[in-house]
Amino acid sequence: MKHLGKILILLTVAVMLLAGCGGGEEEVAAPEVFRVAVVMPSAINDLAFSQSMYDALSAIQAERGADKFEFVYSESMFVVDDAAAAIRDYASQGYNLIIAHGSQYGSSLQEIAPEFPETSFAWGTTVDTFGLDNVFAYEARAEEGGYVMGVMAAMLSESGIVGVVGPIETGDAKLYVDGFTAGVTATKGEAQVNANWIGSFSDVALASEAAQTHIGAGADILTGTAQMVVGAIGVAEENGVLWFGTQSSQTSLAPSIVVANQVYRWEVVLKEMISLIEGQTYGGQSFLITLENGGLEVEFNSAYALPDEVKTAAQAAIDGIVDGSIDPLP
Amino acid sequence: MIGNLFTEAVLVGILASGIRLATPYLYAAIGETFSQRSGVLNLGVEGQMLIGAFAAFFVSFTTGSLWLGLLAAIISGLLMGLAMAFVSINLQAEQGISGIGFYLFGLGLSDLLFQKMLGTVETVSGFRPIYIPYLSDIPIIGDIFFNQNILVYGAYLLVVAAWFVLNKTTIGLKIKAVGESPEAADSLGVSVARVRYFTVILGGGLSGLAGASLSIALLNVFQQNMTSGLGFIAVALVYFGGWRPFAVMGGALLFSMVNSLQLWVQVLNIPIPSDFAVMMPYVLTIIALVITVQRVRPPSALTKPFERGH
Amino acid sequence: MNRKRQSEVVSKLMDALLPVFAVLAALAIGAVMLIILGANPIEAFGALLEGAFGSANALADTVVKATPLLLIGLGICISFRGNVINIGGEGQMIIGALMATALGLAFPEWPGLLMITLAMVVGFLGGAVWGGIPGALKAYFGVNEILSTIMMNAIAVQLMNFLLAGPMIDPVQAGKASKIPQTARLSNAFDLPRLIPTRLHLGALIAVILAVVVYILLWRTTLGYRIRAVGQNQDASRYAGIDVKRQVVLALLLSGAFAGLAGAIQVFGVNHRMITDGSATGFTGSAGFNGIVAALFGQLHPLGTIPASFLFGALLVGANKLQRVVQVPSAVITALNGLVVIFVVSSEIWRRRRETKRRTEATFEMEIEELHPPPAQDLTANEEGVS
Amino acid sequence: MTETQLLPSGKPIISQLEMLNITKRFPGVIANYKVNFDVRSGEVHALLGENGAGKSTLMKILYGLYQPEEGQIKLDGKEVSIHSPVDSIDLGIGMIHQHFMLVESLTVAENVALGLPSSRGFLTDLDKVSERILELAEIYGLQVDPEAYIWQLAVGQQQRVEIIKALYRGAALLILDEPTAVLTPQEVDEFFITMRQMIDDGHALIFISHKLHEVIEISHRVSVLRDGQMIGTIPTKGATKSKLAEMMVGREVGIKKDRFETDTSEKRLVLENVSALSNRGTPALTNVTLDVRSGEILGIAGVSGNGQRELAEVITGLRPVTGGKIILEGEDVTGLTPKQLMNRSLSYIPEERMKDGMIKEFTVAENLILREHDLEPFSKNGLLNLKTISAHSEKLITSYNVKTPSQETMAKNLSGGNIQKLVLAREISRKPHTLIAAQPTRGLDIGATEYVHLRLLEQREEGTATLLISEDLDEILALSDRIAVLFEGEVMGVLHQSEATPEKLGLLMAGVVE
Repeated sequence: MKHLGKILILLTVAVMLLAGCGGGEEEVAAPEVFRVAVVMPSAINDLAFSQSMYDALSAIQAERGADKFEFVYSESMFVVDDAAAAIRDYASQGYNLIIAHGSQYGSSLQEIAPEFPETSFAWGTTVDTFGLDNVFAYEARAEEGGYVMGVMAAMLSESGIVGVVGPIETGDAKLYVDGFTAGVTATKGEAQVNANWIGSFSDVALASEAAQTHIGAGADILTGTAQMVVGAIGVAEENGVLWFGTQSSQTSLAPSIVVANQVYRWEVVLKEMISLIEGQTYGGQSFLITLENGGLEVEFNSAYALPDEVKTAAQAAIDGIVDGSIDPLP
Repeated sequence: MIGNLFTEAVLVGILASGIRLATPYLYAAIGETFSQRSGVLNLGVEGQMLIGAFAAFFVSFTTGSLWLGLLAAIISGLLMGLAMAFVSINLQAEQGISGIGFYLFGLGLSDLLFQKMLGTVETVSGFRPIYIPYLSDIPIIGDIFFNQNILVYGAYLLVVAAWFVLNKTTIGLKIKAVGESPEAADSLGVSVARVRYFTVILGGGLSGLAGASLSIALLNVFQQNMTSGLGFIAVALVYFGGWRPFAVMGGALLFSMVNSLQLWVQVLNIPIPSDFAVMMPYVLTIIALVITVQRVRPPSALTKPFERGH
Repeated sequence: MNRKRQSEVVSKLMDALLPVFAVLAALAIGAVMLIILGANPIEAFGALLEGAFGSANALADTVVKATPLLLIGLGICISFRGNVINIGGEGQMIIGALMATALGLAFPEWPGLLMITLAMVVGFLGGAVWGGIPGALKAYFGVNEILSTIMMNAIAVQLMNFLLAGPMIDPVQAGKASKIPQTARLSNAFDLPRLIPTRLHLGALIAVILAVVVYILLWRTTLGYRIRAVGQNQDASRYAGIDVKRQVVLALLLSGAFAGLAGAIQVFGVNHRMITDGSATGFTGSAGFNGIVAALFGQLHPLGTIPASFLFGALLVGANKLQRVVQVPSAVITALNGLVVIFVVSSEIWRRRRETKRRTEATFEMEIEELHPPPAQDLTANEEGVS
Repeated sequence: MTETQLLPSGKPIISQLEMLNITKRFPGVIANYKVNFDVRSGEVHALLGENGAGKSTLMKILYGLYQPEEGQIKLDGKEVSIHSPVDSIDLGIGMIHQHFMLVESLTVAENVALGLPSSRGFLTDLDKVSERILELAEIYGLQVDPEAYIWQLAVGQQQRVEIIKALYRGAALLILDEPTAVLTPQEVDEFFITMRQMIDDGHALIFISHKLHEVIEISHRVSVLRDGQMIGTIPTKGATKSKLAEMMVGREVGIKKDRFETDTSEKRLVLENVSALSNRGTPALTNVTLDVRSGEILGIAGVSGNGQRELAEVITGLRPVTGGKIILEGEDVTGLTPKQLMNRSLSYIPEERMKDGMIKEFTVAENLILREHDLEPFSKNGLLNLKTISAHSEKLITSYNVKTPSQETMAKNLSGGNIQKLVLAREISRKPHTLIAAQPTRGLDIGATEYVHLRLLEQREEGTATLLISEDLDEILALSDRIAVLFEGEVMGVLHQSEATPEKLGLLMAGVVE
């Protein structure tokens, strides 16, 4: 046993020495290429939070050209500690902008950013830049779209019962649900919004059963947030219950019952950040995507025959939120 | 407001969804029952389920045939089971750990295939609830029992079949003997390795089926890590049920009904923090174990590799 | 004699290197996967090595990753030696962290050293409670500990979600609509001291020292003696007057305590606050499970667990780097990780076989010496192998 | 006997089986070296040898459980290859293992049917199997209930199941590996009747034992193995116990130690109307009243399973009493824990040494402090004192002549005899006032048994009160000053050594009080 320990230690040292010789050749980025790295909590194809960022970066790349704009990503970084290592590593490789796409990464960023003053960091979704001049913050006013959806839901519901499936009651998800509830109650006072927080971002089966429960309780409209709701959408479709999506477009999953989606267009704020960085401003500001700046978009499903008066009411809600006459979080 | 729980609609809902939610647990746990009865602890169930779920979904999605999907799930599960069998029977690896390895492998591989072969979340039109003339029309009972899809019925038939195989067939006799006393079985010319290969591979196939029951019957989507710990609960249920198929079913039903109850608690706006509601099934499972004092002994040879003459 | 001695050394060396060969074999399959994905495996594994060992920062990350694995692995050494399977490391780590964090938040003015010491103690106790419950359930109610520890994990996660979104929430977040479920940052005075100017913190040193302590505990104290006795043979222990149930509780309790300590160290040394994404993994990084694997790689020996945790930590850290450099889906890493675990546990058989072979070969030599002299009056041939 | 002769089971007989030049090695031991052995239809061929002489290995080779490195097996003159039990069963060879090969959680019929093709294809045909079992039971006089679970059966009954299992498979040659070790004298007699009937019917039997009088009584030929080599094969007729013993051990044995008068004035251990339950909750002891005095050995005779185990456990605090009092050196100790009793100078040599007496994965030194690991001088303030422990074990290894490579050797690597010495050393070196010795020589060979007996008598002379529980009547008669007989948990009577005869005891053991 003692021998084993010694040998293992020797071996590790040997491996370390070898590694030490091999490493260290960092490529220096050509200055004209803008390089972005992003760290995300779930997979890039989650049809939700992470995908919205991936899609935004792809959109910018399509616009600027792959030779002018590069981006790399670390997905499924649900371990905060691993994310911190990734952020530091990207920073040391001289990326222009490093996006920490998840509120849980804040503490790590606060620690790492001061070590790389020439690198710009972005943190979402929040409005807090820690007072650092190389950190941008960005947030989605998810409640805005939520409110608009809520208005439509209230008008489309016959039973007056609306079900919400959420992961845990926090952040982006909470904002959306709060806005949604406000929209419903503002439109139809007696309508009831039942929320089900299933305590997980990944339990598709439980999300689906939560949707079943809502339907059993009389809901004829469902909405939900985060990547596990794909389970709930299937249930909605099977039962002919309407669905409202958020974060990314979920229409493709159930074209017959998805009414509309609130789609995040992070490219709106990313472009602003990029131009600031190119003008040597590395941070210190926070950004919002809103209905007003086009970062949030209510995308109607053309395959669903939305009654005109509902569409009109939705548009009115959008206009009201944009001009400030409606507060989506009363 | 607690009173709201005791309405007919809610009780029917809890029972019906409890029966439905128990489906994947049943397939996986019955498969695990077989392998544990023969002395092999397969902790890789979750990984096998994920692979099965993906295979079922992908094949159904591309060919349009749910039955082909089902077949694919079973075959992929069998293959995973074969690998597990080889590692734990021939290589005599520590089963608890190799199981975790298979879990991680299945988790990663299913996700990888999903990203490379599908790219995004898609849906299929899965198995629909079957209308059974008359039975489905019975009030309440019909809603609870006779408004489910074929894989749900299959799961409960499987429980009966498992009981039958374990208690009424020669292979069942061999399985039990090999799990209790491989030396005795070996001395009568029963091949311990062959029996264990059979159960572990069968367990793999059933785990694959459990995955399929999620991806093409209950949920009709595939998403990375969609089982989210379900396979581990299934293993726990085997212990809960004391390695007896009907008791395992009881455990699965209890767990899923409490899970469905907690969803109702939230939907009915009963003022309990959602976190505590989510905790309920786990707490109750422990309490159930404490009050139903366990007198059942695990199979004596569980997790012990067999080698003649040792 | 000398040659025999030499071949024995070579044979032992092979044993020690076996896990390394197994890892290489798993990586070879990983290479095939990478090629299929269109990545260059040499570049990829270069990145893995670099990510784990390539710089002071990388090495520090590896050690930081290895620290909770080692601590939990130490607890596993205790519980598995006591024949108790503790799968509850995740939950125990969370509870330990929650209790230590609560203490740190409640008394922000206390001197750093005092707080750090107390927080470690409280984390240790928190984990002990969370491990002791399934221990007592097993000892006194016969509840299978695999089952109860899995359930206790789920309960701990929900408790964390509740506390971080409610009673323990960061006052800044409490005022916001989105209410990120996190605590306030602990006072800077409570940060575990850094050992070198990287993320490497005192926790690593504590863990290594504790490995020695656990070694002493298991083989030099009556408590360790009893835990091992009960783990090997409950009947004989009972006959010898040892309170078997108490040792079962203690084994799980101590095992949980080390996981709890790992949680406290993770907060005070790395995160400095608690935050939840709803799952256990976000905080623990699956250390509760990986610690089991590390301990088994270390052959359930506290000192063997040190290099085993380090290598496992290196693999995890390096794999993340690999993902960043060659931009393959992170799923590859998970699958690879699984393969490594499978290959390493499977490789054990060759070590066992060589050991048997060594003993049998010794018997062949024996033939010449012992068969022909007049039959010994010795009553004691080796019964084990014969009857 | 002609070649076409059939057995009552309908299978052909085996006229002669030969094993030639068999050699087999294991890690650490040469189990068989160029061994020749043969057995014929209609005879009992006894295979004698001390533990570890290689008897079981030779038989496991014949049964296909081990493969020899050299040698051949011939059946009726033709060479056969036996790679697994499947082959040997096909050839008509059956084996009754020393440790029964039964699945406890299954019924008798299920155990018999295991591995056999069923008349109903993949469905079991347990009803038919049961019928056939009853038929065979009838023919060979082996009463069993096919529906009973193995764990419900007494040891003797389990053995019948083993025999039926072999007969059911058409065994013409039966290997009986120490079949009488677990039987009472009456059961042995019944068993011999069965054996005689089997040889009359044309079976060939191999009988492994180290009980010389049994070998002389039942066998036709005797072969003796020592240290893996065949010492010789002789006809039983004319062989004497001492001759056989000498062949086995390689020297003369059987020096009787003189018994000295001792002071038996003190009643050390007194049981008053003690009752207790078995593990299954049924009454195991009923109103047991006994006393053991200083300087005497009180033997407890009885058929296995009549409360002996429970008696020892009640006295040592391992099993709660449901009634009555236990008084140790004048103090009521009822309900004290094993630990507390041990600290009152009570020692215990448990019946199942491997299971209850020692820890296989612990070193010899660690096993030697199992009872006192937490007492000074072995530990202080929770820390083990390794130096003292090492010195202590060195001393015991020498004085009790334990054969072990070192005190750091795992106990599992020691022979059965040495493990018993280990337990004995641990329990006796404490200089106990009271000693409970349960089946102290079960499974030991002549030399080791002799050694244990000497040590027990030595204790007696030093004034220890010893309760000797044994199913071996010879042992009880040889050692005890007084003998109590247990039957169904009750004391049937206490006889003085001078008035005790095997016949008297046998009747009491069967529950007959004159």
